[in-house]
Amino acid sequence: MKDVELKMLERAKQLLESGEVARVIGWKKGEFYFDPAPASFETVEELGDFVYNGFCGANLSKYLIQASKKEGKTAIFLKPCDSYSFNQLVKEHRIVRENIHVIAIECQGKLDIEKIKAQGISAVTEVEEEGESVTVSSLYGETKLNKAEILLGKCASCKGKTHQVKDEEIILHEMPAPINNRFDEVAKLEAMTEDERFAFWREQLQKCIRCNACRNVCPACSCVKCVFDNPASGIEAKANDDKFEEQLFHIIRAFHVAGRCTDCGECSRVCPQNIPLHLLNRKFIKDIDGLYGEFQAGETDNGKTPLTSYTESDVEPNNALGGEAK
Amino acid sequence: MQEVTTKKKEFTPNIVAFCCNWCSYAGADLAGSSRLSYPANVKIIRVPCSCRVNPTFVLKAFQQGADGVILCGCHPGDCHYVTGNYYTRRRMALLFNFLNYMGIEKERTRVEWVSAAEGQRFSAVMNDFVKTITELGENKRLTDLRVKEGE
Amino acid sequence: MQRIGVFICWCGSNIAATVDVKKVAETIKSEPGVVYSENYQYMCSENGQQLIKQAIKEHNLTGIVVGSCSPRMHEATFRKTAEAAGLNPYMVEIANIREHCSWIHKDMDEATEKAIVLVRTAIAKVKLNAPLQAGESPVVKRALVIGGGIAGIQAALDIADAGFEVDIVEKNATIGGRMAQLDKTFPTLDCSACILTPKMVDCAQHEKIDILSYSEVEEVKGFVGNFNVKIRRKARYVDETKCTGCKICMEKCPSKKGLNTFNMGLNNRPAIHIPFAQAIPNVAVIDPEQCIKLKTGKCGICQKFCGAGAIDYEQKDTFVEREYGAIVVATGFKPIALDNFNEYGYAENKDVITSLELERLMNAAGPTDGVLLRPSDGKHPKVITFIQCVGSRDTSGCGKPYCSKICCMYTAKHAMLIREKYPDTEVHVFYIDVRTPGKNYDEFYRRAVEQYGVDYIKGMVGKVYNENGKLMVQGSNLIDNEQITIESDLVVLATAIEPEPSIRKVATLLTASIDTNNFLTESHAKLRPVESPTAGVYLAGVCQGPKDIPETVSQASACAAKVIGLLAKDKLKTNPCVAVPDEMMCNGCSQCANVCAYGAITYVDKEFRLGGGKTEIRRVASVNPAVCQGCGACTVTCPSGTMDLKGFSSKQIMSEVEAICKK
Amino acid sequence: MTKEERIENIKRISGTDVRKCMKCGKCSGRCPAFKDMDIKPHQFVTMLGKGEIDKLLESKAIWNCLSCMACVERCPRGVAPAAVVEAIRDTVVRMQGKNGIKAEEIPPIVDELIPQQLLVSAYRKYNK
Amino acid sequence: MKISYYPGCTLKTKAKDLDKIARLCASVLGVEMEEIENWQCCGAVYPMGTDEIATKLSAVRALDHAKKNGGKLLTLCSACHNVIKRTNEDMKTNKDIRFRANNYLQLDEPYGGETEVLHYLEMLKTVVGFDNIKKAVKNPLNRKIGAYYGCLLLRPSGVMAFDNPENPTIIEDFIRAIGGTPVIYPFRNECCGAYVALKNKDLPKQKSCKVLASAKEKGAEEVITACPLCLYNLQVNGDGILPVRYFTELLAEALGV
Repeated sequence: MKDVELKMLERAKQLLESGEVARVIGWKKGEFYFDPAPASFETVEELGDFVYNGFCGANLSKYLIQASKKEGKTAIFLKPCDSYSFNQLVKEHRIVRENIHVIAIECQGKLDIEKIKAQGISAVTEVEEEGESVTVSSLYGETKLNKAEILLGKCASCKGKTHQVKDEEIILHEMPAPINNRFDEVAKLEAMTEDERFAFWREQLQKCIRCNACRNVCPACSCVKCVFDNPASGIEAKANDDKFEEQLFHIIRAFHVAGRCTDCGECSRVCPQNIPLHLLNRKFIKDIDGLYGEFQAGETDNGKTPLTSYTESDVEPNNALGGEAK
Repeated sequence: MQEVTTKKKEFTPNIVAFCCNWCSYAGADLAGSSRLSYPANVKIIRVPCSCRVNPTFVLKAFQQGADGVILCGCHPGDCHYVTGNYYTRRRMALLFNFLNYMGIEKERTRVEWVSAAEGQRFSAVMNDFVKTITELGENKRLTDLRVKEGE
Repeated sequence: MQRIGVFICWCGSNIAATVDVKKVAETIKSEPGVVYSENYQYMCSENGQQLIKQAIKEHNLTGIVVGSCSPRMHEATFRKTAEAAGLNPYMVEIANIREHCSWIHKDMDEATEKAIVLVRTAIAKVKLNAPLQAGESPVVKRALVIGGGIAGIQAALDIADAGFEVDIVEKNATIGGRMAQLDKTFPTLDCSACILTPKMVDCAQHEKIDILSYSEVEEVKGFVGNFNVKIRRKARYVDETKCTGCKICMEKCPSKKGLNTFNMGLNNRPAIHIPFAQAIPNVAVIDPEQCIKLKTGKCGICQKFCGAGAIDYEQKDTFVEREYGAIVVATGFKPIALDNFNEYGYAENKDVITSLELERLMNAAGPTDGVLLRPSDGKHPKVITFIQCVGSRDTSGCGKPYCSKICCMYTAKHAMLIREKYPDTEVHVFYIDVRTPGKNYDEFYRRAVEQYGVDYIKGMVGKVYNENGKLMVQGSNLIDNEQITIESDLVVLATAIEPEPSIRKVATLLTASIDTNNFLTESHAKLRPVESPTAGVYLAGVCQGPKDIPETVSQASACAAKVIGLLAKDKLKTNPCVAVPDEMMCNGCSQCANVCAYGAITYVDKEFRLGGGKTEIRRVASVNPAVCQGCGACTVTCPSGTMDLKGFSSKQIMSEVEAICKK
Repeated sequence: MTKEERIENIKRISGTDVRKCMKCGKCSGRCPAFKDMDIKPHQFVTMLGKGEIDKLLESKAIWNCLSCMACVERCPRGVAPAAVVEAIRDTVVRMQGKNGIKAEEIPPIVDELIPQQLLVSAYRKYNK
Repeated sequence: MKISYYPGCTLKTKAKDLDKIARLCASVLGVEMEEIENWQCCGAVYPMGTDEIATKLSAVRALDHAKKNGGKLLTLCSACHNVIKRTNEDMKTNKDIRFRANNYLQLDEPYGGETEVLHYLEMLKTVVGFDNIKKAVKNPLNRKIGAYYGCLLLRPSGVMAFDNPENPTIIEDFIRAIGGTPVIYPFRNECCGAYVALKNKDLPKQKSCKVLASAKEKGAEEVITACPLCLYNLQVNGDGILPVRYFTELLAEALGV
């Protein structure tokens, strides 16, 4: 991974120095090794803080909404899964494609610090990834962990190594194959009784503190102004007044991103309450696939979404239960 | 008829029906002029097209204490606005499936296509829906608890 | 503060017998915002309306609710009433306490209680109503007719006769269309040319009609009353203004081996040609694929001989842009290709022909000068077998699922004409059903059987093959439960018809909706059969569905009536209940435009002020109120709630929901 | 099995929707074995539709249908008359003692040239 | 190039020579036909009954074997081709049959119609190419030859997708490639009488005579076919109107094998 980081840094320098781009969007060092943050670098000096390691899970594409409107070109590093969001945003005219230089970068699956901590390791100082195993160095020594166990939730159902868009690439090693298990948890919930499902979501959603982290990170939630902040919508609400509104918020959010959500998994990654929000979006994705044919948002940067198209023989809503046309 | 022996007032559900102006609302009018009865707890809201019904309206109805929500529109292919109800069909199939995924009874939500000529059908659909919801009982899961306070 | 007036109608005993109207009016008095509440026997009567008007004035009402019959009945009435009293007509809401209440309930308490809820719901809505103004848009007093067949010709003549300018855009070199190819027409058997060509001439001579032949619609912008259309005038390599139609070029042209498409390819024509004798305009055209000069640069014979100096090998496509108030689509049809029906041996046997080819073989101006000679050897066929439903009513995927409607009649016509002209000819017709609804139609078909002795066989043909120079037609005779083989000299296939393929492009340009068979969709199958759902676009002829000449002409005249009605207006009132975006919130994501069936939504780049003196340019939706029909599909697609619908705003519907649900 | 159940069963085995038939007779117009069919292809479809299976189960046509698929190929409505014939034949041969050919009948009719394929296919068609 | 090959019953018994010739020709043309292990008879007729399952299993076994060995399955006999191709379509598109067949066979990985079924003629056309055959021909057959397609290669066309069901061209193209002149005649896609020949000689006689008479009328000197049963019917029940041969025999003759 270190070689990838060096190569990225080198390329970022070239691009800024030559004036080809006015800024580079990537990650910069955080307070700790495990909390790098998205950042925009405008000078070579600023690149001193540049970092790309196993904790750079953040999807950077949403930052382009602002960046692409600025003077000069913006270069951005996109992992395979981020490239879907990029396309989706181009499709929705939220970013100006011509102003962007996409550098497709290698990703071996990103790590979840919470899962590492859960293994009893704290004060992580460095992580060495080697195939299926990971060596975690901390102030208290080195531990070898099985990578599969400490992957971010979203990386445990990786969409695979194909970038949907790129202007150039920095890929030095073979990347992992797709893991086609993303509907397993949804199916598990579907198999429950209504009561069990209600109890499950009740328990999960009542943890919601309406911090809006999910909304802020979501590349599909890119509205200039959210419907929940729109007084004309009739559902304007600043905070949860009661238990219903927690549900209302998440139901509407999931519906609004249905057919547009690329399943990047950022919502669950950033949720401070660890609510498995991706399971809401994946239900829509699963039903769309089952009822209207497979669709992956962000596979292309044009065309209609399943909710803005139809066929004359679509399934009737009353017969659609289970998400498969009867 | 058997007397109801329980003291508790029998549960009469509160039903919101969204009807498109061109077909289903006219179908409801025809049910009326043909004197085809259905329970008084069905209240109709007129919308230009079933595609005007936002999921937020459905949720709002439940939040405010509705026990069942039904959408009625022109039959697919007959939409006054050509394609409106095709979008409704997809939206509501996904939304209702999703609500069920959240643990909401599937029977509480329904979409029916009723043409302006189908007064009979309108009445039958409403009778059936009220029956279903009555059997299902009160909506407790999607209600803003404050709405029903003081009952 | 809102001042709402409520008027509860008895509708005689229609409402009052089941709903305690006085109680309703009384109860409602205490609703917040209600300053006046009254009941009356017939609100829609002169006196009732007077009562409303007075109350509006006396109590300075800002909005009214009428509890009465369905709004589909009297909403318009009460809106006018309000307007007469100086209240904006859109500040009126109707509570339907008759069809939705008194008529379906028997219990007075129950019905009264429901009526109160319904009135409250209407009050909740009217409080959020905003005065709306129906917009106006000017009307360009000129019509465009796309397609110059009999449908287009009829529509154009009717519109022009009413005094409006009309342009006919025809993609071929002449107007006339399919009808010009026909020999005789059913059910009266008059000659097609005799009734069509005078109309073509009328078109050419009409001072209000401009024929743009050899032209195609390239681009359409605008909306009802204000279409802006770009038309491609294809290079015909002949100056239309100079050509006299003398045809000397046709004689001299050395490249004579082009298929004569007007004669369905049954004979040849020169590279430079006038499609047929009565063509309008009577101007030559050069087929660039066939012309030696245009392909190799060597020749130029026609130019040498043209006395008028009309030949111009350098001609290029040109474009004209014109404004129209209304558009009539009359693009017509073509017979389907028979690639999927090789069992009838069309490809292998010259003497298996389509009905349209037969028309040319029987036409006095056709390749055989009207003498029925079969294509293979030019001999008189003695046994002719017709096969109906070739490709029609076919759901297997090979053909068309619909009935082509005209084949039963024209096959009867062909059979009859052949028996009339050549009585020694044996004529057989395989049919599934004979469909002849229409005035004098069944009589016509029966004449073929009874008077002319045409042999109608109920059954379908399974195979046509050549054996010893004869066409063997093997099929079933269902009445006798037999399989029969008829030795024939000529086989005629009543080929299904389909919309002219260019319809797809035209439909896209006009955002006119089209069905799975490529027929244009009408606004309402019964009540608005000649209008496209796209306002200002009208449909005539087979582009909307299979039909024969009388029906086509009727529909074309109906279109013309609609167009005249539109063009007679100086301004169009638009429905004010249209979608409206809040630009401040719009993301410009295009989702709303994706679901708009009318193409009413476009996007513009707008500059917005950000804090600190900065500005930002954003792509935002813009709704054309003249085009928007107010369905609301966009409002739900919009994630941020930018799109709202006037008269049915989210807040209004939410408040109705609340009023109903509140216990 | 009641008659109704048997009718339903035959419809199910045939996998074809007999109601789609528009009675054009194209199948019978094409059938190469028409003369050897005591009940004609189109009649198989209409009779099954009407539930008249007794006659179908007794018909000789089920042994003479060539399964050449010409009727299936030609049908403008996507109906498969040959599949109806096969469903009837299947129903018959699945009944005890109703096989179309008995093992002992075969040796005398086999000649030098008969290919395996003929024996196998005839046996598959006629027997269960 | 190696292709998995399914010979079928007839070509392993009565018509061994045809199998041998086909393999020889293929190897001359650069294709190695690798007979799949333990193949079982396909049943010779496709069972149309929707509840048939056991009668489809041998085809599925062969298909599954081919899936693991190159993904293509070559057939030489039209009947095998018809049965295997239609069964393959079932496995691809019919959920019920797929489930029941897989449930029965318990393969390591369920079979879902992945294999491509290729008739020898298709192999000649797409893998070898008729132009290459033309180049390889040593003895061009200067004869007028009628192609007899029969039923099994063409119908039902939706599934077989072999050629235009009423106006096929592949065998004519083949005839041209080996130097012959194809004769088009209307009965080339009519049934020869098929399996009915076992019980009822009259029907196949009528049908076969009609086919050959039609070919003769249009000028054919000889008829070729790709189905052993058609070959039998035309030869035995065709009244000797014209000589009938298997298409690979002519290929061998032309290639000088």
